[in-house]
Amino acid sequence: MILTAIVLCPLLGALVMGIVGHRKGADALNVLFSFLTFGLSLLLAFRVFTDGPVTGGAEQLYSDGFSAIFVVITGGVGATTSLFSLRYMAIEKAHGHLGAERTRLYLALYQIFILAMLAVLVSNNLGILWVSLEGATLATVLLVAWTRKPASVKAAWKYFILCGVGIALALFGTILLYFASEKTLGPGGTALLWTHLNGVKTTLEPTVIGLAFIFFIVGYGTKVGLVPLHNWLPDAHAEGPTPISAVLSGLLLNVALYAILRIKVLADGSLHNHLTSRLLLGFGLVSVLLASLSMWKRQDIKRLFAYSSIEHMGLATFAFGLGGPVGAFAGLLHMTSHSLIKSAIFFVVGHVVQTSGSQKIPEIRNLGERTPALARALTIGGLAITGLPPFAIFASEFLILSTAVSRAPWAIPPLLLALLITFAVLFRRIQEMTSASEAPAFPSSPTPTLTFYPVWIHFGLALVIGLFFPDSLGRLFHTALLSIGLTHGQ
Amino acid sequence: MSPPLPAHPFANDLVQFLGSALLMSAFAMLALRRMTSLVRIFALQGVLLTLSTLAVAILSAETHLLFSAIFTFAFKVVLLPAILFRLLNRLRIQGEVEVLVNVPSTMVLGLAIAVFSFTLAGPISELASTVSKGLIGVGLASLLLSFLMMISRRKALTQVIGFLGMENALFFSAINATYGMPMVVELGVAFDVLVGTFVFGIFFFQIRETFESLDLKHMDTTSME
Amino acid sequence: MDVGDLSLPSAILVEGVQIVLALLAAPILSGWIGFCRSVLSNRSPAGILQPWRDLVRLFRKETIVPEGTSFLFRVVPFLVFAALLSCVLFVPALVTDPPLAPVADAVVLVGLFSLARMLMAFGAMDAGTPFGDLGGRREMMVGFLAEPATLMILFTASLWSRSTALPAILHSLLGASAPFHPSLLFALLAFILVLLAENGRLPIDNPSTHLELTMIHEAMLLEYSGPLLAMMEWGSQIKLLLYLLIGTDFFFPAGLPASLSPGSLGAGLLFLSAKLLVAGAGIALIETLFAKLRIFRVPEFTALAYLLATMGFLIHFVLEV
Amino acid sequence: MTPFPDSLDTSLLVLLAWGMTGILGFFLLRRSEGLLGPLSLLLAAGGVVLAFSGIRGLVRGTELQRVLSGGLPGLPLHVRQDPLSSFFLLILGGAATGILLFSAGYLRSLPPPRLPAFFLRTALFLASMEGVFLADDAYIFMVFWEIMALVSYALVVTENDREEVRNAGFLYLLMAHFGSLLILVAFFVLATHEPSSLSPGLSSFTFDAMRTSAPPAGTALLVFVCTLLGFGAKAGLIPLHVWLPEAHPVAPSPASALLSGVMLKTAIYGILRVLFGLLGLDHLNYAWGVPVLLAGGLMALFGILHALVQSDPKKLLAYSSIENIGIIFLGIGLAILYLRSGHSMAGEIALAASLYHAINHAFFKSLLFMGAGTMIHATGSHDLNGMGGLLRRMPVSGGFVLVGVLCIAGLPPGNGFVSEWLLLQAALQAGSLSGTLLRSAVLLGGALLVLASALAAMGFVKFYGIGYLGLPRSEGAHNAREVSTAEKVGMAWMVGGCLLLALSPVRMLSWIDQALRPLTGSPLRENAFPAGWLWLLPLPPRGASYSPEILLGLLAFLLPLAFLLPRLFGKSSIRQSPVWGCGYGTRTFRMQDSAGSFAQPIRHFFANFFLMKRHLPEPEEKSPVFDLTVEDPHWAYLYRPLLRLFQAIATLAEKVRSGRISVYLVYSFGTLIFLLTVFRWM
Repeated sequence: MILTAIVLCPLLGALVMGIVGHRKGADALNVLFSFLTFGLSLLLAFRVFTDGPVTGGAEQLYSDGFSAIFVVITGGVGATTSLFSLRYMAIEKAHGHLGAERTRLYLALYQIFILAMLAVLVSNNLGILWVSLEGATLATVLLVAWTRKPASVKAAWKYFILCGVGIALALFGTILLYFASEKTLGPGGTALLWTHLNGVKTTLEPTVIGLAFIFFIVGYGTKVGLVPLHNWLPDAHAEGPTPISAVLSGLLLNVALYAILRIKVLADGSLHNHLTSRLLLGFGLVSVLLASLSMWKRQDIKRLFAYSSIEHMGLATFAFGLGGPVGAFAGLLHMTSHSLIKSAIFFVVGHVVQTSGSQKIPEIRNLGERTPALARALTIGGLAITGLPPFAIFASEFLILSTAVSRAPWAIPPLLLALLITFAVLFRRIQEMTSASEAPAFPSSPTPTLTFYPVWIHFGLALVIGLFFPDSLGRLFHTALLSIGLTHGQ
Repeated sequence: MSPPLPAHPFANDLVQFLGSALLMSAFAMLALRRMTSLVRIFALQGVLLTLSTLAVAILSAETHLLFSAIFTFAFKVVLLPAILFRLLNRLRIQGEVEVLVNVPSTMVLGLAIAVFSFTLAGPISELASTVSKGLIGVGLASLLLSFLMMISRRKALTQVIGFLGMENALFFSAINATYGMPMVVELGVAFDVLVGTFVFGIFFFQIRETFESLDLKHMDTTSME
Repeated sequence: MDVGDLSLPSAILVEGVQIVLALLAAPILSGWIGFCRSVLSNRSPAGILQPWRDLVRLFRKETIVPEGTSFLFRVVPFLVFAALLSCVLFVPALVTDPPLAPVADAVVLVGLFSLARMLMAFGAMDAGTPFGDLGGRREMMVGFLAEPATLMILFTASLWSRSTALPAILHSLLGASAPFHPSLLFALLAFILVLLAENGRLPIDNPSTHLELTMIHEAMLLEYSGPLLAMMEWGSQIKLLLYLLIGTDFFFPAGLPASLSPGSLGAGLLFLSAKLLVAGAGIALIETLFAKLRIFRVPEFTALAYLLATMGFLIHFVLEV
Repeated sequence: MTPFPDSLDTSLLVLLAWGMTGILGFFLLRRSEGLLGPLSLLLAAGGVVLAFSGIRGLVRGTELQRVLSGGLPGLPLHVRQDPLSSFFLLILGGAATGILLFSAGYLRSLPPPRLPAFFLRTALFLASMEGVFLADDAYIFMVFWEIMALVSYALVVTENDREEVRNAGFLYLLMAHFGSLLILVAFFVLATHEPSSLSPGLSSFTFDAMRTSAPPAGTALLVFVCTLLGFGAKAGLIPLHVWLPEAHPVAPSPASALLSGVMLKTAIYGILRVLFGLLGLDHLNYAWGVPVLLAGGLMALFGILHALVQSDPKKLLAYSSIENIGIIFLGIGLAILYLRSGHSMAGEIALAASLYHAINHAFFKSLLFMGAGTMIHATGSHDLNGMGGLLRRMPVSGGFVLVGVLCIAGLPPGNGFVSEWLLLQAALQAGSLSGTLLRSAVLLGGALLVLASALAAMGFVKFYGIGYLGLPRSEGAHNAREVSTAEKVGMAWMVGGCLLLALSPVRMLSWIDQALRPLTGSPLRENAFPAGWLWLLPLPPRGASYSPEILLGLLAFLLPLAFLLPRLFGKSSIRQSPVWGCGYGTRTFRMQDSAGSFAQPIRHFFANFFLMKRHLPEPEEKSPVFDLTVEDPHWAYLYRPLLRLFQAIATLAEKVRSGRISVYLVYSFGTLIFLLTVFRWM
């Protein structure tokens, strides 16, 4: 049924890519598969929101409103990214950077990556969730190292080791959880199923759960990119191929945070104290602050936006730490809008880098004259990501701050400061890159129009969310949060 | 709930012994410097795991543990060490691993960590309904020790071994805390570890061909700005 | 609040008389000051009517306009003259409340003065000569402190009536129980300083020389000639008269007739001329006693006036309320 | 139902029309620039309509509300046009019309490729400002507020190929962002109780909800401070003003006119709206008036002093905007002080005066910026020292500018004088206050106001005297030409506005009273104008009175008299002749005062307001040159140190990224151990 299908589709895609990935037109096939997955995810979401949560695969697969939203995001951004990488790869080929074999590897891994993330989202079994997240890591490690440049190999290695260790810690957390749950649910299959755990969460042993949650947040937090566990993130974003940076920022971080939130619900049920909320608040705030400070000295455009991803993940974490209906809503909204906008930005950045032949900001100049479309898109993206209206991130930040004022007033000054610094740095850099200046003149290459559809689609959605937030979508989010009980905060 | 166990002091002692042996091996990893011996220790850990799995399986009459015991043996005693040795030969890595922190202080640190994890796991072990009290502490301790080893060594391969050591510790605590995870999970975990190892392998050759050495100090110089 | 409590014809009569008298008396007053000065400095005086003679002569001369000037240069003298002359209508001179007084209060008066000053500066700068600019600059420099000082003085005087309408101030001062207010003393000192500064008198400026380095007012008029110059001169004489009128109103209000009976009017006129003569003599005395200040000291001089006025202001609240 | 839409609908229609026209024009102008004229006319028509809708709202004193779809779930778009909004809509519409007419002619000089974008930005800018005036909930207010900031930034950096333009724009946007963050906080604090659930939810962010909120004193103070600083950043409140003299001059002149003339008023609107409208008068403390009052006074003084030493006409005007905003702040401070200590009349007058000054400033400052634009076009120089003698060459526009100069200098019978007069009348009521300290504060404020306006007179003598009078100081100035008809019309519109404001103060005040009554509740109208439309008598019965109409009439009667007087003494001929050069050869323009030397007395007297770097020529220098740079001290003493501080912190943050995997592992390890310890033992 639908859940199995949604997992099988990318799996099939991966197999096909593995077989014919080196042929001509395989990338088109890749796009096809990705959009198929997207369609399925929409179908799933429709099912979930019309007649409640869906379970399948002998209870191993499960999807409620909360996961459905992420499934849709993953499917959608995955699809648009495949569209983008179509063009991106073509240019790379034109520059003679890669051969057919590498393309096959890329396409197959891409599908596997999508598969792993979807598996994380729809798996009911926390063990399987762990396995899939690890799988996603492995897939992306190879994708980051994909260009074989020394820098990218280093980045991938760093990514691999840090996230591997983190994931291992998360596994220990899972063991502890199992250890606590099998007393009530008995040994065997059901004791790791989220649905069952959620039923008995109040009876779980608090000390064990608390311990487990710490291991979880340190483990999965590494993948979310929470400071100080974030150090793999900038390199991995900067050195991998740009489509991968887009999905890393746009999807993987979300998925990891999703996992933490699932656990948080259980932990809150058993702990009856503010431990989880406080951890999230702390990690979130530290991440926002350090990320904004680190952006100041960045000279590499992709690293710059990688740090902005850290900042926004921190904000979302902070929002869920605040809790309460508005806080959680804001967090969810923030994750959604971030993955929309940030992935679009990376699309643009990819072409900026390709047309400028460098990732170094000082070497990227005159975009306004060379490629006006890119310059416009980059500027809009910068404004959107720094939380200026009428884009979605403004809405979410509006809500986050408003909740913080009543719930964590002490956090307001540092937050505002961080937001201001981020705005200043990002906007300044973009201004330098776009506006005309006496810089080494590059050949003004024609900007690929096809790739702009994804960009404008994303920005358009962000705009709609920011200006005319559809009430239906609002209710969707609300039911999603209710469905896993994130709405009642501390 | 697990079935009530017949009082079986010998069995308990056995499990306890195996646990402490595992802890010893973790310490040994911290102390040792030769690559090959590290791999051997790793294989030894595999053996210990297999034994303890068997013991627990017999004690708790959990049949699936038998499978996982066999599996563990095949995987952690035969397959992985084989791969590692092969890598060692192929990449011609031998001799000393220079450490970032000198061994004695590492040992002291490790001791502190062991104590820490015991105290931490104390209240939890009380809840354990399984044969072996306090083995969670052992598991946690060896987990953190392997972590410490990853930190304190410089060669890429040592980090890998540390990583696998962590896996072992996790597996161990899973077995002893809860008679093992559900089968699917264990299979999945094992699969991941396997893939991970292959990825390591791929990496070594990439690193090799890009840096002519597996020394991490090349990897450290990040090409930021 | 139409034209006071007088009937329209008599109102027009009063204002008409006031204007005509002002037009006639202004040159005579400065003539009187010159007379006193020369007497005090043992020179043979030129006679009180001398300014009138000058004016008439100037009016007969032909007008010479510097090349390259705009129409503004020619219009300015008349604008200035009109602005200053209009003030005459608002200042109580013959009666305590002249019919048109409600049109403009003390603030408006000061505003009109500075309007005149600004226009004068424009005229001077339009000539495009170094002296014109120099004069305009210095005039504005004197102005930017003298004007606030003037306002402060008016405020101090207006503190009893809580109103800057001149008649109101006058009544409140006339009706004031205490004959003597310390705040008013400060105000008086300040007023004297301002009066000297605003009307280009020693020790700020010397109306009777064209010494390049020190002149202010004369520098602005340097390029004017004939009738234009005459209008300027006449205007500034009227300004001096106005200042003295305001001074007498505030500090020596006694003897201003409230009614319009010919007798009281005549008495008022006598009183007024007596006061003006004394004041003029006083100015002459000061001018003979003091030496010209260096131009850079001028702001300090005006600042002193400003401070005195503000002091009077505060003192009123400390001591008198 | 009225036959045609009520004022709110009209305004919304205008908003829509402006946006549409902008987008339309963006595409049409790409085809042909010839369409600029009609398109600008279209926008200007919108301005007229808007002004009328504002007047309607003021005359009827109506409060209209709508809830449009959109916004956040549970927080649809609320819009509202109450008299206060109407008043500011009147400002916007009135000023915008003239500026648009002007730009129809002026923009022809813009390089054609830039024209469409500029037109679009202008239209959006107008629309967003109108949105700010109409917004009735925090979210949509902030949305319009930020859009306004963005679009105005885009206007500022129109010529973005120049470094200083980019920097100015960036500085501006940064300051704006800082301000809006503070405003956000103010709103959040006002929306005290957190919405319980989403579906009705968030409703506490509507202004209606905020009006009812009753925060405790401490919270009220927080709101007060955030509001003042937040909107102050936009209004150029010292020390947040540094962007203003950088950003306003570099924009094309119509944009500068909009920025200075209209956009600054949005900040004033915001302050009034939040402090008096949302927070409510009852939650203000009279003592808070004092800092506002003094800040306003100092702003006025500081602004005009720095205006005096500028030699770029547009910079001069920008600094003078700081002065005028300072005057407005002064009025607001006085109002808070009086209203909260029970002198409603005086307070009302002070507030009315500052609103009056707001609309006055909108008109004459826009006029002057247009003038500066024409000067720069005619001479091709951005420096007063490259101008001069323009009145002779462009008499019409020069005449218009002269009117503006007399008005902004606060001289009777101009419109600037009316507002300052009212403000002084309010300040004079200090006697009715209790406590010497308060009185002295108020009087000090009054004194500063007078000083500032006297200095303003000097500043604009410099502006006009050096720019328009005397001999041309450059080739460009020598060949200057009169401006196009469209530009004349635009400037004439502004002059007309100034005259109307100057000559019908009573009518204007009654409207302002309409606008203020909902905020202060104290009726000015009943007893303010007992003497009818001719007499401005704010404080009856024996209070001071002023009648600009009669005054102008008298002047108009005396001027011909003055012309006739010389005829009494016989007629005289007029002859042109060269000036006597004191025996030297011909006089050159270099003999005139330069812009710098004219301000020398000021620099000398107020030396400690400036940061001056003098370079005096050495005796043996080959080509001796004296040069002097005057800088705003806030840079050296506030902003640069702040920047250095942040850079230091950032460098500190860099230390985290050692780039060594082992170190990163230590981070993770440490975090884990730390958390476990905390969990176990706390």
